[in-house]
Amino acid sequence: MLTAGIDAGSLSTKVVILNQDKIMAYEVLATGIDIGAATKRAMDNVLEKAGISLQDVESIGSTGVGKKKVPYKSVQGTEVVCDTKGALYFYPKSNGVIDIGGENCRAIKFDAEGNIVDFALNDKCASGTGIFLDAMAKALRVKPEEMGELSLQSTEDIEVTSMCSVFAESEVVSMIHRKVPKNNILRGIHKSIASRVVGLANRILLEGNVIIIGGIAKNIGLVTTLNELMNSELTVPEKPEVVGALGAALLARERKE
Amino acid sequence: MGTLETMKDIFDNPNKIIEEWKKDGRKVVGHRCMYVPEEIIHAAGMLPYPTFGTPEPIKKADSYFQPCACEFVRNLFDLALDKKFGFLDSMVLCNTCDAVRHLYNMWDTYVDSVPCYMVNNPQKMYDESGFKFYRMELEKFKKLMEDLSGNKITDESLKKSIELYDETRKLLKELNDLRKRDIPAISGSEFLVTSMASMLMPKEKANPLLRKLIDEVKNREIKNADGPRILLTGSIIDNPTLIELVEDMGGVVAVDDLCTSAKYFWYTTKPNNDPMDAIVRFNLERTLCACAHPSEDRYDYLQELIREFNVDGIIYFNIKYCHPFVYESAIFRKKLEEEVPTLTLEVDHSLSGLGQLKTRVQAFIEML
Amino acid sequence: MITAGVDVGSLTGKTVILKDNEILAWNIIPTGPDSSETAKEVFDMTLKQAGLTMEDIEYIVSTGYGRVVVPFSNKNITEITCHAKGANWFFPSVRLILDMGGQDCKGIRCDDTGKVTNFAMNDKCAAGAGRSMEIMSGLLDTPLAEMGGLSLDIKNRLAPLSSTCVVFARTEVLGYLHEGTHKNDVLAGACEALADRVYTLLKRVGIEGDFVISGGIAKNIGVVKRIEQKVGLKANICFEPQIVGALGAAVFGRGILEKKTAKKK
Amino acid sequence: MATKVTTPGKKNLQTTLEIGKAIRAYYEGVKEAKSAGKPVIWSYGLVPREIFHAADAPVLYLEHLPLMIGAKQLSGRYIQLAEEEGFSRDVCAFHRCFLGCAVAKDRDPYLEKLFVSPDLIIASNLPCMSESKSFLYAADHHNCPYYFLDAPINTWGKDIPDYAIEYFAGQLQGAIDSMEEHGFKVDMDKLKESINLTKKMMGLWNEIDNCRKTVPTPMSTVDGITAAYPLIQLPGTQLGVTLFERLLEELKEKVEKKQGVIEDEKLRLMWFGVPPFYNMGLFNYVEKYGAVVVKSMVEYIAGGAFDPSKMDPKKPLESLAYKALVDIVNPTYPNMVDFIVKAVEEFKIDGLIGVVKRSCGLLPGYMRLVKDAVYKDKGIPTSIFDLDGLDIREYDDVTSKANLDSFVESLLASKRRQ
Repeated sequence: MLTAGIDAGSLSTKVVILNQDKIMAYEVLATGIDIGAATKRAMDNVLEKAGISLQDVESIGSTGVGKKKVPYKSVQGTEVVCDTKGALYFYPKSNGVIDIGGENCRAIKFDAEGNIVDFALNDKCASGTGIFLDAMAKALRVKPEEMGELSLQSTEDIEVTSMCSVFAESEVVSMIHRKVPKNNILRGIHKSIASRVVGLANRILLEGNVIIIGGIAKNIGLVTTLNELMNSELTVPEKPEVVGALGAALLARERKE
Repeated sequence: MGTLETMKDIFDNPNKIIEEWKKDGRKVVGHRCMYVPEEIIHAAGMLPYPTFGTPEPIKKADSYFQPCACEFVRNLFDLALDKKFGFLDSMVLCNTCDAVRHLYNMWDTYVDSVPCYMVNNPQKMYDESGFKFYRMELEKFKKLMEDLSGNKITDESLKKSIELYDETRKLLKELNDLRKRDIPAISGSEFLVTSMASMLMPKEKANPLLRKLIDEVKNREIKNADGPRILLTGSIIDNPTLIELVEDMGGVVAVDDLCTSAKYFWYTTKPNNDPMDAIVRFNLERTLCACAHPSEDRYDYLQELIREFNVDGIIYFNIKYCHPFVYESAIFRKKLEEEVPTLTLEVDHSLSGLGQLKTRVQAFIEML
Repeated sequence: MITAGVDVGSLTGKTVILKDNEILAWNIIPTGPDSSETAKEVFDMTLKQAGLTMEDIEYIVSTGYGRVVVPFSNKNITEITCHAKGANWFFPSVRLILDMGGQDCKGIRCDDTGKVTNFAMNDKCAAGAGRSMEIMSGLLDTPLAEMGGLSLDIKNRLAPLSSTCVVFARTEVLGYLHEGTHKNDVLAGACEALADRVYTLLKRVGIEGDFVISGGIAKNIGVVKRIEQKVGLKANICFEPQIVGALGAAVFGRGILEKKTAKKK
Repeated sequence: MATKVTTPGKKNLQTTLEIGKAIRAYYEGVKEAKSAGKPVIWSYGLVPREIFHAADAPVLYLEHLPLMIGAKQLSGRYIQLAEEEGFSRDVCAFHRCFLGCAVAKDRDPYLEKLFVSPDLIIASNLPCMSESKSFLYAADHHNCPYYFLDAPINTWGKDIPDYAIEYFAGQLQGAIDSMEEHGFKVDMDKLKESINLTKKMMGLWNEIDNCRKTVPTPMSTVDGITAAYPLIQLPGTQLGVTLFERLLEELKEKVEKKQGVIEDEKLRLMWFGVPPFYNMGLFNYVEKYGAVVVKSMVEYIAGGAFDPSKMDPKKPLESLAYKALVDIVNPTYPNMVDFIVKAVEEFKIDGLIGVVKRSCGLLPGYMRLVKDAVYKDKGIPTSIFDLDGLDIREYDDVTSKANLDSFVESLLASKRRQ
């Protein structure tokens, strides 16, 4: 039974093909201006990777802010439900999931049977985590993927205090002008994002085994800092950015049965 | 070590004072805002401890508060959650702004290590019926302090405490008056550290130190005092960094109407054979706090400061979301600017974004 | 008498060399990560252009975001004061100046000698006022220079961007784009929103007398037109609005030198 | 100003339409009084209205004005006007909006129909700092006299001590004296009579609430906010009583016929925080899931701790003082949080929605207290997210609806499991 899951985010679009219990293929690309076109492009790529055609797919699930603009007939689910299904698929024993996406982060707590108990969204003033990291990569002339490792080689703990990404940007720019070493600035940036995520998790008293998903979860620097600040056990799945799309596929399959 | 250095040492590590005071089992009562009478706490043999914040970013408090509450209060709550106020035997708040009311709600619910109490006070000054209301609240507060300390508060012990605290206020005012001269005897940042250290210390220790300091600096003249003379006002500033910033930019901080300086010592208690009534009138026959009414009084008080310290410019440092001062600076702006240029700045209590602040302060000083 | 002004902004570094009240040479380059490097680079370029060496310059004033880290300047003055002096040099009758750099947006009032009498800057939440254009340019992949013109050619209806918070404005723009709103209409919305912000700032400082716009924003015709319409005043813009700060700094240098030589006499 | 995609709330009760007419009629009356040269008062939401009705004084309520022009999506423009006067975006959107209206030179026609300049301002510090300070600017701008009522915060919980009631009663007497200095005549007998009428209205409102507690609920918050108007503006008047009597009749009928706001009512929600006045359609949005917003915090005045027996016509000022001080909105927390926990149980609520207005002074410290208390007591979840109920410039329809979807879906899922 082949199902597809689409996560049409405002910054990146992710599509996953699920075959029984294995992810056959997945595709991640920038949403850009037109959600419909981006989804279609991502779907075509993933079908090609999986070596199948659209007719072979029995059902399609969609989630994310652009789920209503997906050019296919699909079962629509909210991010909270799809993140939970996706996380439980990998780790049935987990207690919660934290989704750090480009624009917002979400913390979700579920009980032993996987029912959602509580969830919390970041305040508007603390949004823009992904965009903030990209802007910082540009300002520090560093490739986004390397930011994580570099932040771990810091010599001194400095504070990026402002919660709002616009103020934090001006704070970092002034640090650059003051010739603060790059790694220390990166450490400060990652600590400020990590403490925001921890604040979110504390709002719903999230503990135990927590899965970190979303595009930013691949940043080793952030996950390490989170481990320092949170006393719960954190795991990052292999392909953290497609867990939402996987959840949508699982949702579609459930509705089909 | 000169007295200024002693003050700086006490300001930097108040825990020394706490350890010394608690050595033989005496208690410490934390308080926040000016309507909690320190004299009553002192008369019961306990140390009134003004809870100041630290310029660190908020960690745990933002899981309880929405971030649109004043950062100073969130910082205090953060410290309370971290048990940094664990040495307090009780925390006493009063009825000033929304954020302090939230602090009472949050502390009472989530901080079980230190009990919290709220003194209810009127926000309308010079009102006889308000004196009656406040007197009833202070009687209850006095009883609470007696139960906490196990000592009886008599008229004599209260009168002695009032005298002691008035002495500190007179000395701080005398020291502050040394800044009226063309070349002030003490800089703004030095004065803030001294004033806060005196508020932290037991007054028995503070008064002799202040007398010694006044002698030391009587004919001292601070360096680079040729810049414009600035009056600082606005939300509470419990860290000299902001004042140093203004001084580095060439401004002379001649006077600061802050909760941690002038507001604490500007008035003294009027003689009165009923000490409780003296305390009631001391607190309610003045409009110093921006939450209180009539606010025209605060305008006249600022005019008095402008004249006495011949001020060239006013700077409002408003902590973000500090509603009392955000309203006051907007309401007074047109009237104040007829006499003296006024600059209103938004600051973070955790002192982030100082780069932009420097540009604004330097431009203001270049303008004067 | 030859003096120079170096304006190191968060986005661009500028230098102006002034010889007896005439502009001898000027340059603008993008600011690198190290602002003192940028200052040196743009200064040496301009020296070469004017055929002078460092010794020929009698007084150097630095201004802008990185003014304190310019190693070779004799004095640093804020960009607010310099923009007032510079605007006054170009248009002596000016009383109201709007300057929008990368970091902040400033409304300045000055007297007939170019001395600042009052100023207001954007509050923290609108801190990104200057940067919002840069972010919009990235989002809509339209070069900064073209944004103004396109924003005046509205296709069907201006897409209003209401929030002053830059982060939130991003989500609003993405929302419009995903609904297929034409790029020009979104650009028009962005310029209108910025003009609103600027108008609020100028109202706080008081709108009177001749009006000058300086800084990068003066090149965005879309914003300038909308500000003029709201403020009800024609905006005087000099041939290169981005060097007004550096020029003001150089003029200050001249004033300081004149005072020094007068005192010596 | 921002023309965002918004939909008006769908009302389903006849009486609420009548109450809407009564509101418009009231403001026309104020307009006529002003043009006839009679003095007009500006006052605030929680100043006891009975003292104005006892003097037949025309009053403009300064929270109600922004609410009404907010519903017409006009709030953005006036809020910007206040910011131009120098008021920061961190202070309450209601008060910025009202200040914008107060200083505006060319008002929209809709606002022009409501707006009159003041001859006397009666303000209080109940419940937050904006109430206590913003009127000073308006008084200065219109150079109009004002009287400030100092209401002590409620540090005592359910029973307010006599010395506090005596203090606030004294303040009310001061307000009455100030009114009489400025051309108003307060008829004390009428004031005493109004205490009975207020008591009756509170009784009727409790009965209306009981109807709303039945499953399915005959009335949702969309009607509730307009229906609460008499509580805020017409307490102590016969008109208020008749309007509530008619509303109660209509609701009783609906309860008998088991006629709910929606057919198969699956979820009962409660709203905590300022509702989106410019997009009341958001309440109807959740109805597609079979969810209805049964009650919101704005529809409570005095609230659960209020004990009608304490309203004594012989002592009108003391009664009004008691009612104001025991109100759930008067900080500090025990009253408000205990009351919400009780309401969640009585109204059989499945989920609480908490919205945060960034510029609010009163609520940023309550969200977590309410969320923990409701969860600890009844296991009912609360979802908290950003929504400025008045400043339309900050509204993001997609995110707000996504948040509601997520919360309602998780509630439905947990309900299916029970």
